[in-house]
Amino acid sequence: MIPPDADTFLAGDPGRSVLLTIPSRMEMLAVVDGLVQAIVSQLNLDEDTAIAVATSVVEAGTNAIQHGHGHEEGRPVHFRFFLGDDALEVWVHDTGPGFNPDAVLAADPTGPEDIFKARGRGIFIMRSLMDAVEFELGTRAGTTVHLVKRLGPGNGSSAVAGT
Amino acid sequence: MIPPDADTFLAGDPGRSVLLTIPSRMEMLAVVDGLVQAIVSQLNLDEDTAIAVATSVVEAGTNAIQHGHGHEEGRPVHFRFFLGDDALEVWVHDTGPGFNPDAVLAADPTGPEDIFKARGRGIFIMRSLMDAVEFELGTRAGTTVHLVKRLGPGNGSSAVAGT
Amino acid sequence: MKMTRETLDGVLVLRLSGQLMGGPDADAVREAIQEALRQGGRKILFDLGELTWVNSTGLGILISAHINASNLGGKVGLARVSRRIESILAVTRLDTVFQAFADEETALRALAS
Amino acid sequence: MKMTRETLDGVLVLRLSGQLMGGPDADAVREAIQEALRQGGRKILFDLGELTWVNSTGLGILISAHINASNLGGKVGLARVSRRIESILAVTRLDTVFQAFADEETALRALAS
Ligand SMILES: Nc1ncnc2c1ncn2[C@@H]1O[C@H](COP(=O)(O)OP(=O)(O)O)[C@@H](O)[C@H]1O
Ligand SMILES: Nc1ncnc2c1ncn2[C@@H]1O[C@H](COP(=O)(O)OP(=O)(O)O)[C@@H](O)[C@H]1O
Repeated sequence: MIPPDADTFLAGDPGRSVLLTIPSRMEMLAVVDGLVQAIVSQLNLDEDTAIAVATSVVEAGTNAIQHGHGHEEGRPVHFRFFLGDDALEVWVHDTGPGFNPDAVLAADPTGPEDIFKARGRGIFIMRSLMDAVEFELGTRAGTTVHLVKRLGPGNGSSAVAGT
Repeated sequence: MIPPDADTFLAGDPGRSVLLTIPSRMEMLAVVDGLVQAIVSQLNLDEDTAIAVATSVVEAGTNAIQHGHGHEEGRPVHFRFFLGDDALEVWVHDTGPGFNPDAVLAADPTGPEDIFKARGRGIFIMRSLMDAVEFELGTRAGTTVHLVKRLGPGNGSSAVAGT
Repeated sequence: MKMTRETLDGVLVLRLSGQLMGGPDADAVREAIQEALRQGGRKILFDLGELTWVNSTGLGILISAHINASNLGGKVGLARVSRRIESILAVTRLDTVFQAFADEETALRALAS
Repeated sequence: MKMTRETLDGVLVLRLSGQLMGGPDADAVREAIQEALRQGGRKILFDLGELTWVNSTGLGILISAHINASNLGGKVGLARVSRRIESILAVTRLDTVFQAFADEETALRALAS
């Protein structure tokens, strides 16, 4: 995902896309979470699904601010939410140096050696709570994490069902 | 305000700017409200100030969707929040036909003849609840409403004070 | 907006939740009220306790209800008005049009009399 | 994150509210715990009842507290863990590291024994 300008917005399904841009300040994650809460409530998602999405989006935002932008607050982090019928998808984009996800994906922070480490859980959490977690690196400057939560029956009806 | 691309974001004070883009669907106003709630809570604003800002942003969004875009859901409505030390400022932008605000500004929907009308209160509400309401028309396609709420003592401390 | 309805002591009680903002919301409310008025009902109570907010288009819905009921000699009351909704009613002076009650019981007693 | 502290039955009770997410939050908690440990305290209870969420950097704060206390033979408990916080603890298996209690009273009884 590239930074959210009007063209990007219109290129997707604009009637179902919500974009958010925040400064790289950790406390802005509470603002992101507020938006996610409103979106999942709008979609009538069940509580576990709502928690999974909110927790994962906050983790992706944490990494963007911390690893992507090194807490340089003037660097914007972009979120795009796609409210599909079958899935809620989120892209989190930073303009940082990127990284090689292979080593991270192989790690298991729940093992006896790693459980007492202070770090290294973010991507594991996203992968545990979401149906798909993909990293888009290299095509444009920066890192994009693409999160997918499939919406089954019981997870609200159509995303466009309205109020 | 032009549509929020990365340049716009960086042109202001990016460490204090939050951008949101939604489809032109009325039920998305609940999503906007969720973001506003998170922002005012982040700024520790008192309840009356929080209500004034949320109510006014929802009114501006209502007009953008309804009058600006005629409920064509694919047309994005853009919100920019500027979290200043002395004021919370919001710009609400649509790409609609614009209008002449003079007649609207002269109207008083609380008079005995108008109080039973179903419409015509949006701008009056914004002007009653905010410290300043300005319309930016003509410089670019569309309408931008600029809302200003000054933050006095008791309205939270510095906007950047954090958690 | 979600709505449930019940008739209590001859008063049509409409309990709204979510946000009231025109469009489909208006149709649902208008339909419920038209039906009650056709059947001879004249008193309507909106319980707003679970409503987060109402915008100016939502206010239009409440006003239409008021006009339709008044034209037939009926009346409309509001119960459990939150601080946020109170604020938009006060600013628009619609607090002078709608009687507001702390809870449904108080409202039903007042409307029934 | 906001924090208040109190010592009850020899247990340092840290009541957190808002969101726990590293950075300045980490410093505040670490400082409170270091001070308690220096003064001979060995038992720490985090009351998370008013905490909306904790992210992975916030989990690091709780883990550091656990390690610092354990190294001195102390222990750390959690009280009033919401469903959202329970979920992140379960996924990371940190629910096997931290004892969780329904409320402060139950926690204080268990930690004091
Ligand atoms: N957006 C990102 N930009 C650059 N590096 C990243 C990004 N996200 C993750 N990483 C790298 O992957 C590692 C593992 O991330 P994660 O599992 O979230 O744990 P943690 O953030 O606690 O280290 C990070 O330490 C970092 O090196
Ligand atoms: N964003 C906008 N684009 C075009 N016209 C607008 C816009 N906002 C307001 N207007 C015009 O100003 C009028 C008054 O607006 P308002 O006070 O909000 O009341 P209402 O929306 O109920 O008519 C509208 O009827 C419309 O003609």
